[in-house]
Amino acid sequence: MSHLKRSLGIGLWFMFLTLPLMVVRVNTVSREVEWRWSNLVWVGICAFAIAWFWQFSIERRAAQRAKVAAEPHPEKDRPSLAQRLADDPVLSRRVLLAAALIALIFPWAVSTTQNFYHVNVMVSALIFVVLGLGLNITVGLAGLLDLGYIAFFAVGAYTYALLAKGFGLGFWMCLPLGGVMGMLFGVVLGFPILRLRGDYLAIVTLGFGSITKIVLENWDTVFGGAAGIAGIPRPDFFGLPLDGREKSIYTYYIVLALVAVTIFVTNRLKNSRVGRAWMALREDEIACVAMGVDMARTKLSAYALGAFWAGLAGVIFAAHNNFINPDSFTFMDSAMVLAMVVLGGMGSILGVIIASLALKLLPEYLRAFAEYRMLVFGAVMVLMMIFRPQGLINNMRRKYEYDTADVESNDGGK
Amino acid sequence: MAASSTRGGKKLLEVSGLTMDFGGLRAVDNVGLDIHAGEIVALIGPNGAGKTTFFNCVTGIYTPTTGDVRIHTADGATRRINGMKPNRITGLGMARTFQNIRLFPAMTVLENVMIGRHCRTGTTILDAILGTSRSAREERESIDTSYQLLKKVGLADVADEYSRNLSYGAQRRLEIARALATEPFLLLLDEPAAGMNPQETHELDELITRIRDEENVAILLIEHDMKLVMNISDHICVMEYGKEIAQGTPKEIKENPKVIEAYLGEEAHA
Amino acid sequence: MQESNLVKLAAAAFVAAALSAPALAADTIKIGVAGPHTGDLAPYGLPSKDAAEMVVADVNAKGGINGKKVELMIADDQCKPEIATNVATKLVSEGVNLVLGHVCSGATKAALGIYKGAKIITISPSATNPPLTKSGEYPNFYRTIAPDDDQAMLAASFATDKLNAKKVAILHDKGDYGKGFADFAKEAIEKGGKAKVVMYEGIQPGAMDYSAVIQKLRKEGADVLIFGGYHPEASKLLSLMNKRKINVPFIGPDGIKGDGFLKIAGKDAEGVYATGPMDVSKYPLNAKAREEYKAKYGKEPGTFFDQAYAAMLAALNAVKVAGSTDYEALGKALKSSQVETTVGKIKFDAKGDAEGVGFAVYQVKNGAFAEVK
Amino acid sequence: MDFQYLFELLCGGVVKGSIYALIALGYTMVYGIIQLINFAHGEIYMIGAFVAFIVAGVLTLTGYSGLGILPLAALIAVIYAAAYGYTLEKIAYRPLRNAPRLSPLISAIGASIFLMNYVQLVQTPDFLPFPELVPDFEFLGDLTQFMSSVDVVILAVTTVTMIALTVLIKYTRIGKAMRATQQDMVMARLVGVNVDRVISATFIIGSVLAAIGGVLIASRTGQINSAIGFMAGIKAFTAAVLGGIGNIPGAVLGGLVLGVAETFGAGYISSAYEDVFAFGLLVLILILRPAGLLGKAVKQKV
Repeated sequence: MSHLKRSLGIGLWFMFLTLPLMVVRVNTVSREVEWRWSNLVWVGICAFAIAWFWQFSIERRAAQRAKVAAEPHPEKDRPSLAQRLADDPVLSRRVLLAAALIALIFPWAVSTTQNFYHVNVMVSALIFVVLGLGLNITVGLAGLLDLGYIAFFAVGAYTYALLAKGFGLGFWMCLPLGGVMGMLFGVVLGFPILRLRGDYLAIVTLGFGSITKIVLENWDTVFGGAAGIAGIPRPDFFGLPLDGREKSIYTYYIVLALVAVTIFVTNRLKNSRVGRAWMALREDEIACVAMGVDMARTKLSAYALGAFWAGLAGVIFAAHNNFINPDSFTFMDSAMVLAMVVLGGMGSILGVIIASLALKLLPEYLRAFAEYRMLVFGAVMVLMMIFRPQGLINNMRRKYEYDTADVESNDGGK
Repeated sequence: MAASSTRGGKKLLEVSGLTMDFGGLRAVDNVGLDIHAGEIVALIGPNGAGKTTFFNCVTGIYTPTTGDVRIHTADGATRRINGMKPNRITGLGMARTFQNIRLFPAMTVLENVMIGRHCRTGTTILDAILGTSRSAREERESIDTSYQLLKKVGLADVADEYSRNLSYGAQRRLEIARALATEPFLLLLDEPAAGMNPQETHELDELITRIRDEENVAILLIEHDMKLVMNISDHICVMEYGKEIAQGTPKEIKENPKVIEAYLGEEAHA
Repeated sequence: MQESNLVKLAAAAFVAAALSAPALAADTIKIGVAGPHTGDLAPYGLPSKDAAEMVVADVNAKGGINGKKVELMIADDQCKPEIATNVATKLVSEGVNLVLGHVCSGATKAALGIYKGAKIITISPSATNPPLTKSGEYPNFYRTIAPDDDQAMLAASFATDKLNAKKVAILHDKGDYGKGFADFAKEAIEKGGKAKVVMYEGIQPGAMDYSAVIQKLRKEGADVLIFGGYHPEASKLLSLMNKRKINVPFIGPDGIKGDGFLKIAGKDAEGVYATGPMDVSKYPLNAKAREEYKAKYGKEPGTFFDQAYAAMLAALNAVKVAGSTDYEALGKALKSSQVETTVGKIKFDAKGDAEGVGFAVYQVKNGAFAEVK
Repeated sequence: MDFQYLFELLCGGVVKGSIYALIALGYTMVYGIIQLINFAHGEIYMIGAFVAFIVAGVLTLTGYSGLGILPLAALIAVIYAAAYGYTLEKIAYRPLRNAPRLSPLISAIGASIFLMNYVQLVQTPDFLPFPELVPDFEFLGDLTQFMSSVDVVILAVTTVTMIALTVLIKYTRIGKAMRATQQDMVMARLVGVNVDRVISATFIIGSVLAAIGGVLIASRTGQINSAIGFMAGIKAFTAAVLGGIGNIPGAVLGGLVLGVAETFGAGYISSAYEDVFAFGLLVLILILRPAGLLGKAVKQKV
C-alpha cells in the first residue's frame, strides 16, 4: 500500500518536474505558446508505473545484497554463463570456433557485388570493438579513467592520412606506425598525469581530448582543418585492383584480424605479471606500490598500450572512410567508447565486444529510433550502473592450476 | 637512551632522528629504532602516538621531514632509503601489511599473493604476449611459491576465492602471505591482531614466531594487544605524542615508570 | 519432397531472384536523396527532401520520365562524413541512378569518392565548398548553389567598395564552411588592396562568451566585420557587440541569411548585411513551388528548398534529354541543356557549377532581409 | 602597452570567470561531500536557462510586461533547477553511494546525456532567442565599453550569491551539517546529522547556483539551446579542479583565474585556441600543484 502511495507521489512529482519543459513550447517566431497537456498525463502515468517497478527492483536488489552478505562465497553458487563457458574448455573451444567461422563467412553471406552495405557497417563496428578492447586495458584492467581516448584514435587516423597523402606510404607500412604514434602520444600525455588521482584524471584526459581536436581544427596547413583530409587510399592488396565490394571485404578481414590479435593479446596480458599489476593498481594503488609494483611504469604501460590499439584502429578508420575530419573525434565518441567498456563489464573481453557491437550496430539498424537513440543511451548508462554495475559480463578471474601434491612434497622436502 | 646492549644478530634497519611534520603538526618527533636479524620488535603506544606514520616513513609512503632511515642489505651494503619510492624499498627487502586491510578485493586470494612476486620477477609485456619461456617459467614459479605461502598461513583451500569474500582474520593472514611473497628480510606488520578474536590472536602469535624462525625474517609490528606483544617481542619501543619514551626488552618496558604512567598504567590495571 | 528437388527449387528461386533484381531496377529511375534528416542539422536537410518529394510526385503524376516512374531513395547522413560514406555505399549498392545531395560539404566530400567510383552523378543543393567543383577531382559533382568563394568575393568587394572600409576584421567559426568563406574574403581583400585585414581569427562555436574577441575588434579599430559561420554564433557576437555599444557593420554569409538568424538575433539583427543567393522569387516556377509547399505543409519552405527543387528539375530534365541514366550522357545533358528552374534558367559549366546562379547582398531592415541594390 | 585594452580584457575575464565560479561551486560542493563529479551539473544550468526562457516567453506573450519578468522567471527557474538537481541525486547517485568510484561517474555522464537529449526532444534542438531581461543602465555611460549592464548585474548577483553562500555554510544549521559531513561522513552520521538530507541540500544549493548562472549568461548571450550545458559544465568543472576541488573559495578563485586566463589568451594570442589555454592551464597547475590552487594536499590515510 505504501508502495502505491509513494508511486502516486512520484508520479505527481514528475508531472510537476516536467511541467514547463514538456508542456509549454514557446514559438518565438509566430509568437505563440503551444500547450501540450497530453504530455503531462503520459508523464504521470509512466512515472507512476516506473516508480512502482523501480521500488520493486530496488527491494529485490537489496534482498540480493543481503543474501550475498549472508553467504561468504556467493560466486561458487551461481556461476555465470561466461564462467561456465570458460570452465569448460571443450565447449568454449566449440563456441569460439563457431564464432570464428561465422565471422569469416559473414561478409560473403551478406553482400553482393552491388550491395555491401552490411559489410561496411560491420567494419565500422569492428573498428569500435578494437577501440573498446584497447580502452579496456586502460580503464577496465588498470582502472585509469580516460575521457579523451578518442584522441589516440585521431592520432592514428591522421598519421595514416598524412603519411599516405604526403609521402605515399602504403597502408601496411602505416598500420604499425599509426599504432606507435598512438603509443608515443599515450606516453607523452601519460607522464604529467601519473601523479593525478581518478577524478583529476577524468578532467585532464578530457582536456587532452579537446586540445587534440582543437589543434586538428586550427592547424589547417598540416591537418586540413575542419575541412579534413579527403581521398585517403584504401588498403592495398599486393597491388591488385579490387572492386568496391572486394575492398570492403578486404578491410573487413583486416579489422577482423586486428580484433583477433587484440583479443589474444589482452587475454595473454590479463593473466600475466603485467596484467595482475594493472589490476592491483586499479584495486588499491597504495597497497600495490607497497607490494613492490612500480606505479609509474605500470600506469604508463597501460596508458601506452591502450593508446597503441587506438592508433591502429585509427589507421583502419581513415583507410576505410577515405576521408577524416575532426568531427569524428569528439568527446561524445570518447564517452561512447567508455560506455562500451563499462556497459560490457570492465576488464571482460567478451562483454566489451558485445557492448561495442550493440552500441554501434543497433543505432545503424534502428534508424527509425534515431531521435531517441541518445536519450536511451543515457538512460541505459544510468540504469546499468544501478542494477548491473559489473556490466553485461562479469570479469572472471582465471583459476590458476597448481599441483597441491607436488607443492606439498616440496614443502615436506624442505 | 635505554637501548639494550645485549641484542644479538646483524643490524638490519637503523632509524635515527626520524621526524615527520604535517603542516604544523609534528606526528613523529626524533624517533630512533634499530632492528637486528631474527628479532621481533614491537612498536607500541596509545592511539595517535605516530606509530603508523613511523611505518609509513620507513616504507616510503611518506618522505620524512628529517632523520635517517638506513638498511643493511644481505651483501653488507648500507643504504639510506629516505624518500625512496615504496616499491623500491619493497624491492630492497622490506614488506608491510596495513592497519586497515588493503587487499585487492576483485582478485583471487592466490593472485593477491602473486602480486607480491611482482618485484622478484621480470616478465615484460612482450614476454607475456609472446609467451616466452621466461614468462612461462616465472608464472609457474609465482604460482607455486604463492601457493606454498598460502599453505603456510592456512589459506590454501580458499586460493581461488575472491579475497573480498574472506573473513577478517583470514584477510589479515592473506596480507602477511602477500608481504612474504616479496621475499623480505624485514616484515612490518601494522596491528595484525586488530579485530581478531582470542583464538585467532593466539594462532597469529604462533604464525608470527613461525615466520621469523622458518623464513628467517625480522619483524617489526605495531600492536595494541599487550599480551601478544609481551609474548613474542624481543624488543619494544614505546611512543607517545610522536615521541619515543622508552625502549627495551618486554621486562624492562613493563618496569619502566614512564611507560606505566603514560600508557600501561591504565591498561595494565584494567 | 526429395532433397535434390529441394536443391533444384532453391537454385531456381535464386536464379529467378538474381535475374529479377536488375529487371526491377530498370523499371524506375532511382534518385537518392541524401542529407541530414535527423540531428541538429536536420533543418538544413529536410527542405531538400520535401522539395525532391514534391517534384517527383509531380513528375510521376504526369506519367514519369521516358516512360519510367521516378523513385526516391531517402538516406539520412546526419551531416557526418563517416555516416555519409555508409549511406553512399548503401545507395550505390541499391542501384541508385542519380543522387540529390549531400547537403553538408564535409559529408559530400566523404561520399563523392564512392559515387565517383560507381559513376553516379551527384547534384548538391547546398554544398558550397569551392574545391568540390574547382579542383576537378569530382567530375560527377554538380551543384545548384554558387560556391563560397563567389560570395566571399562579393562580401569583400561590398565591404571595400560600398562601405568604403579601410580596416577589415574577419572572424570565422573554424568550421569548413565558415573558415572557407573567411579565407576567401581575406584573400579577396588582400588582393584588392583597398583595405587592410587588421584581424583574422577563429572563434570557438558554442562558447559562452566572445567578449575578448569583441574588445580586440575595437582595439584594432576595424570598420567592417566579416564573419564566416552560422547564425547562432553571429547573433551571439552581435548581441555582445550591441551590449558593448560597438557599432561596426557586420557582413555574414548565406549561413546567416535566413529566418533562423532573424529569430535569434531579434533587434540585434537590424542593419546586418548578409550575402545570399540572388533573389529568386521573381521566377514564376519558384513562386509556384513555394505556393504548393505552403499549401501542403502549412509553412514557409526552409533553407535550400529552392536549390533542391532546381536540382531535381535539372536532374530530371537531363534524364529526359539523355534518354537514359547513362553517366556520360547525363553529364553531357546537364552541361548543354538549359532548363527553367526555381532558381532561374540554368545549365552547368564544365566544372559542375550552375551558370546563372549567384549571390547578392542583403540587409536586415525592419526584421526582414532586403536586397541592397 | 595598451592599458585600456588590458583593462577591458580583465573586466571581460572577471565577468566570465564569475559565471564559471557560480557553476563551479555546484561541482565543488557536491565533490566535497560525496567525492562525485556531477557531470550532469551543466545540464541543470541548461534546464535553469530553459525554464526561465519558457516562463519569460509565456509571460511576455500573454501580455504581461514590465520589470517583474526577470525576477519571476529567475525564481521559477531556480525552483525547477533545484527540483531537477534533487531528483537527479535521488535517482542517479543515491543508489550508488557505496559503489566503486567509477560507477557514479558513469552514471553522471549517462544522466548528462539523458537530460540534454530530453530537453532537445521535448523542446527543440534549435537555438532560441533568450529575451533581454536586463534593461540598459543609462548611468553606465561610457563605462559600457568595459562592462555592459548585464555584466554589471552578473557581477553583482555573483558577489551577493557568494556572500550568501558563505553565510549559509558558516552560520546556519544545514551549513554546519554540510561541513561536518564533508569532514567525515560516518562521524557526522554518528553525531546525528541526517547525511541524506545534507546531500540533498547540497545538490539543491548547487543547482540553484547553476540556474542563476544559466539565466544570467543566457540573457547576456541572448540565446539558448539544449547543448549549452555541456561546454559550460566542462569549463566550470575545470575551474573547480583548478581551484582545488572540494574547496569553496577555490572554486571562486579557479573560476576567476580560468576566465581571465581565457580572455587574455584570446585577446593577446588567438581566440581559436581559447580552450587550449583553459585546459593547458589546468594541466600546468595540476602538475605543479596536484591538489589545485587552494586544495590541501591531503595525505592519504594508510
